[in-house]
Amino acid sequence: MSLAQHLPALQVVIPLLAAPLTVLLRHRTLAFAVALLASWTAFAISITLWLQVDASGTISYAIGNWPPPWGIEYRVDPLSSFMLVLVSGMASVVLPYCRSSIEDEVPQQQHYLFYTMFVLCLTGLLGISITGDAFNIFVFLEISSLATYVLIALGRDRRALVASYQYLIMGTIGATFIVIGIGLLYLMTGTLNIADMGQRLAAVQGTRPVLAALAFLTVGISLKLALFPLHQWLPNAYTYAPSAVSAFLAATATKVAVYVLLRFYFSVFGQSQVFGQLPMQEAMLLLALAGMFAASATAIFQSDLKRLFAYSSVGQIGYIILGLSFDSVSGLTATILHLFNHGITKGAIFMLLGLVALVMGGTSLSRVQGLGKRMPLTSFGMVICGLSLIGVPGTAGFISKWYLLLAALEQGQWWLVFLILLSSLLAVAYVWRFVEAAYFREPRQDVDANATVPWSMGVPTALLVAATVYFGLSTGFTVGSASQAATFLMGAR
Amino acid sequence: MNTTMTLGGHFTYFVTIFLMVAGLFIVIARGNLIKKLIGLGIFQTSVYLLYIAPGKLVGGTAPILSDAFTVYSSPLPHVLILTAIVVGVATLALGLALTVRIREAYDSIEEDEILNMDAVPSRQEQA
Amino acid sequence: MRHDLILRVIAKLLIPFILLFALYVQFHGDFGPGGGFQAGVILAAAVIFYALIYGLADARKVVPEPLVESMMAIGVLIYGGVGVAGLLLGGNFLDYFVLDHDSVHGQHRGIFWVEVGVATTVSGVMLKIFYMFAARGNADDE
Amino acid sequence: MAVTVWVIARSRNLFGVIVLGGIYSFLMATVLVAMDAVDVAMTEASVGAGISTVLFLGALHLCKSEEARPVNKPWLPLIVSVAVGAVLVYGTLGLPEFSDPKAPIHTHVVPRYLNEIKQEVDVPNVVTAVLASYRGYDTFGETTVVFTAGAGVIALLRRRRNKNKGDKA
Repeated sequence: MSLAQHLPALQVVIPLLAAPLTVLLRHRTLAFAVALLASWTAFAISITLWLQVDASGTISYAIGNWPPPWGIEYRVDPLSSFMLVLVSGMASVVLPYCRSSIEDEVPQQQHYLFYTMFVLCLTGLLGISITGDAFNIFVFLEISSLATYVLIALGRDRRALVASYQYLIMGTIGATFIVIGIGLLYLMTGTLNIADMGQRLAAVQGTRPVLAALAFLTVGISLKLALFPLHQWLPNAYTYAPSAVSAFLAATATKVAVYVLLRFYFSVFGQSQVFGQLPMQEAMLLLALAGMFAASATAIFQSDLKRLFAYSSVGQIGYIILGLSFDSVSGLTATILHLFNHGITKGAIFMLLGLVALVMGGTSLSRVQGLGKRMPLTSFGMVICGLSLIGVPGTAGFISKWYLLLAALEQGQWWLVFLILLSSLLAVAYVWRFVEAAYFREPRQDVDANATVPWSMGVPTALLVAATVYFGLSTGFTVGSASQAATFLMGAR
Repeated sequence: MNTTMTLGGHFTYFVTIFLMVAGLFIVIARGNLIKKLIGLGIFQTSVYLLYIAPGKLVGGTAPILSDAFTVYSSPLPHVLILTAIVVGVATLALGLALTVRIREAYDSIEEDEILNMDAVPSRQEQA
Repeated sequence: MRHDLILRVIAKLLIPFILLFALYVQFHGDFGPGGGFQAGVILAAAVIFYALIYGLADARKVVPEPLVESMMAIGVLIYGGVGVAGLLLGGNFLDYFVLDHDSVHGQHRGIFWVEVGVATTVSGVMLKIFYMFAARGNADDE
Repeated sequence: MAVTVWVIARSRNLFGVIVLGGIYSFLMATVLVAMDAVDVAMTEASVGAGISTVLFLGALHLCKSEEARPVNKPWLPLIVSVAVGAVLVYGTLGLPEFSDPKAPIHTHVVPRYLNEIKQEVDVPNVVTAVLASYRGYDTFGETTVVFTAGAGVIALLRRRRNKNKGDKA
């Protein structure tokens, strides 16, 4: 028996089994150790899987040894292995950071449960990325969502509760829509396996239930990924959640939802179905642009940094969807690239904000006045990540925007190029708000002068900021994987 | 496929859809947090019917094998819905727990009252 | 209410049957409707019934909270354990074929333990949730 | 069942609504039995009418039992939900008819379950077999969901020992 053969199952099962262990131990240090071990193992596994897929193509793993359409299949292809690396990597970086971060923000008694929820959330997200079964996606989606609701509600402010409740309602409606969509597809094809479904769907292409399923899945997933008009839950949720949670969610949760969308569009429906039958392309383009402008513009007028960057996330999701709407390999590459690059950038920003909150006692713009003097390194990190959000060369954000522009040029749509650049100006505006407060205002006097950043928080944050720069300079891994995944998806049908 | 379409053949779907619309309406329109959850429950329950109904075969029987029967209703939707029910009740429990916490923090379970309370920073108890 | 003799006697009489019924549902799941989840719910219902009649404090004595909390975790671990056992014996994850020499027996064994796991977790969680809500309620009244 | 839902939507007494919700669940369970889904019916009856109602009442006990005034303008939600319904009607009209044995869900994956279960698993209740074995991983996920909810409720409702939590009305 070779262990390597079972990596797909272990990828999800190790964090999953870590969760009950943390509950049994009921001790926060031990729980932390277990969670850390599990997420680092998961990260190692995901890298191994990525290498395997890179070397020898898609891996299929039949759980319970039942052949695919009858049992549940795990399927690791270029796209999902890329997602696995992103999700487990982010978890591995954020988790060490959690320990000191939640010390301040979550009641002590709850700490071991915090780790339980964290690994469960990780499990869910990994499970979604790896599974080859439509209904299984729903089950793991719910694991991660339920864990997310709790994580958000653990925030210090009482508004965290309301934010969590709203997210619960929206999220459940979204999930139910997804179930309806899957149900309609199942009724038409008689199967739940994604690959099998895609093949059998060809026979009934364009029929009404299939179109309705497409609509339901799109709306349901859009709720989850906070596409522009359905984003209302996101700013509150990110603002009031504990900082470590905001960082992890911003970097992964919406990104995995995008993954689900891609999975259904390209592996189940096939692009001709999605873009041929309905005016999906135009609709997505419109929503993406609306999101880019409306959300970024709203971000400029926020007075709290966490909220500001939460709105910026909604705007950035616009870019991601924009790439999708081009319906071309280069557009899709840009989508997947931005998924990754924006994930690490936003993760870094929320981790930095966590440091700010710890030292300055809050993240409102008036609180961070003079941050440049008080916390020079942190402010510097913020500026770097801000540049990445804008898309300045030398940062990760530039790479994905560059590919997005290339994709737009390929379509010959000059006005889009103009719009993308214009919306980047909005990003300049909201990042400037931070810079102005941090560097051009006098420091406040009422800040605790002794508060320092513990190294367990500083190091992971620095690592992620460095990654933002690294992936802006060395693009082999990201662009390579993204274009491979994009080609794979476009060629799948 | 459209030629075989009859009203009777789709009756179960229409019932399902009515329940679904009603449930969704309650969720979106009502401001009371508990009422919203009840609506959510109805919305989810209607989906069960969407899955289960097509699995039924007239003249068939429950999918428990025995020598006396040869036609069975489809078992797979049943399995899926069992899972969905469990997920539904899990969500419900969490939602109610949140409601209780919200009520403790705000002394209200009306959505608009809560939102008002946060809009006015000087907290006015008992509007 | 809590000291009503008739209720107490009826409860005493009924609860063993409820428990028995839970076990029946659990182990008869292979042949009739039922299984781990339903059994877990019934099991929890029996204890909740007990708590309603005899009061929360008594129920806590019979089924203490730490036990309930561990049950939640242990159930998942049992389920996962079956899966890992499949792995260790040379099959895939959750592979029941390898659990016994005879693959059909292996299936039986796998299903049995998996159902036990489900029932443990479900009854643990349901009870725990009930305890949590009830505990909040009592404090609120005082 | 439809009538029950209608009343639930109209009524503002939460206690009544919850009881009606229980009734609704029982009706649903009955329908499910008629559809041959005995396992599902049993679960729905125990969960929907049993556990959910207990939970609702428990939560209600902690909250007010009267819903405030009706919402000012329910038109937007109404339009949204009716639109959703319309899409569904559009979609379901193309579905196979009720009880059509040639529908894909009866011809594709399921026959293997029904025909070969004797050799492969040998458990008469096909639902149990599929649940625990063929799709055992879903059930594993389901158990985890329940576990998540349980741990989540503990995380949310465990009584704090903090003193400053006394600002209740």
